[in-house]
Amino acid sequence: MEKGMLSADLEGLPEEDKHRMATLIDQLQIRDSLRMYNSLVERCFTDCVDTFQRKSLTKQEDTCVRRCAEKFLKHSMRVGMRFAELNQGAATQE
Amino acid sequence: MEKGMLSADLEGLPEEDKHRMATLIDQLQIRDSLRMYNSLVERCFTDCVDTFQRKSLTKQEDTCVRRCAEKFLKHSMRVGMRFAELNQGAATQE
Amino acid sequence: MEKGMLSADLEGLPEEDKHRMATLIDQLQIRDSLRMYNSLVERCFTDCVDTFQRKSLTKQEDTCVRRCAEKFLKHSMRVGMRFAELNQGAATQE
Amino acid sequence: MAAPNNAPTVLDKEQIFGMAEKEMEYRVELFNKLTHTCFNKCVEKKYKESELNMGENSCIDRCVSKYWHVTNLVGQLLGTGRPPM
Amino acid sequence: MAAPNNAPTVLDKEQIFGMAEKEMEYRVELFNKLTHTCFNKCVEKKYKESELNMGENSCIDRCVSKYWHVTNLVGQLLGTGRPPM
Amino acid sequence: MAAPNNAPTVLDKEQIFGMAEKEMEYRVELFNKLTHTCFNKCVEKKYKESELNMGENSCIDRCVSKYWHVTNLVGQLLGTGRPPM
Repeated sequence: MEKGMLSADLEGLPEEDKHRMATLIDQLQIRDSLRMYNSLVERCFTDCVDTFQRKSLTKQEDTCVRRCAEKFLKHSMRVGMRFAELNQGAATQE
Repeated sequence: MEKGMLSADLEGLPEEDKHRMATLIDQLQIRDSLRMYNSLVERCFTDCVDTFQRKSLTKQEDTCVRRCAEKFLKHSMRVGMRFAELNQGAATQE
Repeated sequence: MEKGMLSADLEGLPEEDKHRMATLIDQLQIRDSLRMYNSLVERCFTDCVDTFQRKSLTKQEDTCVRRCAEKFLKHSMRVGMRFAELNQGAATQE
Repeated sequence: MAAPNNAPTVLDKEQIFGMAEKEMEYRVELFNKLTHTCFNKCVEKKYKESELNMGENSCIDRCVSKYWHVTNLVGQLLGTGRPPM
Repeated sequence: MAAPNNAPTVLDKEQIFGMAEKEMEYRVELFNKLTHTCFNKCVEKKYKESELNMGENSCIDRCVSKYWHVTNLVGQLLGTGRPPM
Repeated sequence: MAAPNNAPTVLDKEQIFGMAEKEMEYRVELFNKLTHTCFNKCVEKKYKESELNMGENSCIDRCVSKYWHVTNLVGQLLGTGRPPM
């Protein structure tokens, strides 16, 4: 997670508070990755699974889910890179 | 809510902390049921209400909302049962 | 934010707690306005932007986003007024 | 660490604040869902202008009213016995 | 303010409670997404009756099972090594 | 319970941490919405392969850029005066 606009206010804080801030960031990242996981499952399930004749995935559905997940992760990484560049640019413009 | 993966870490905690954990679980359940309520209203409204000639529900819309809510609750209970079975199975497999 | 059903329980609380409650309300309003902002961007982007031949908005997309945002805000204010009236009515009926 | 005899009071207070927080979150979420749902039902998405026209305005008023009815109806069916809006 | 030598313990405890909270939130969200997704896939939205019929019931059972498989499959692909459901 | 003269300091600190938390949540949500929206706009959902092709890649780059413009535009219209991204 990149420098928030509040970071300036936090520079002067004692060690204990910096530690607490780090914990907060960690926990938000955990929450975020769990949410990402949930929404990835939901998306790939919704896009790939449409037959309910049996309890396990068909070969086709299995393949579709794997590609969907892989594609989404690659997409997500690319978006992350572009997003960081734009934030960088905005920060240096100020 | 079933045993989380962190429950092992909590066994050794003093009474006070167990109480706090119970409070946490209660509050998440309250939040969850309020969210479920909100999303049930949104779903049944979206599926059932489509005419805006008057301010109150038509007889048809009223019936549709009742069936929708009942059906969703039955569905939700069934999903809960299946979900619990799968968790059970996964827990005993380990 | 209007009087919640818990407000009665809070009347007797000392100053310190009232201050804490005010802080809580402030923070929920900040979170709410940031979420509103995010969902407004998502909605107007989804409704207005559909060509990806260049990196900046076309004149048409720019106009569409402005109207979308303005329209949504007016809509949101109107809903807020009606919502308040209904809550008012419900409160006096009790 | 708080002295043991203080602990319950502190926790009860936490519970009150926690409940108040959930209650407010619930109302905010209700308002947001209502707003988005009625926008979807009533407002023209071509955005030919930035004003709401008369038809959209009266649709919005009725939509909010009907959403309120549905909220109360579902509340009755769930048997919560609490004012849902 | 807690004495400095207590601070780490308090923070560690905060971390444990924080982790437990995230874990529970995750499970609740998983359950909610599963419920809504399988309702969309399996249940007829005309609401001609308030009962689930046999076809809907067996679709729901299979849908939950398949959702569980997808959850595990995606978990493997992400290499989290944790039981995702 | 903290001594009364400490209370404001503690609360102010709570406010700073609370604000920082909201700020980070906002950025995470922005990133997530952006990611999902651009996936919907740019990526073929048949999943015939697991690679992004050239067309998809350049669509994603432009989509992120346009989303950024819309975020700034809406920020201006709301008159927040804060860097929204």
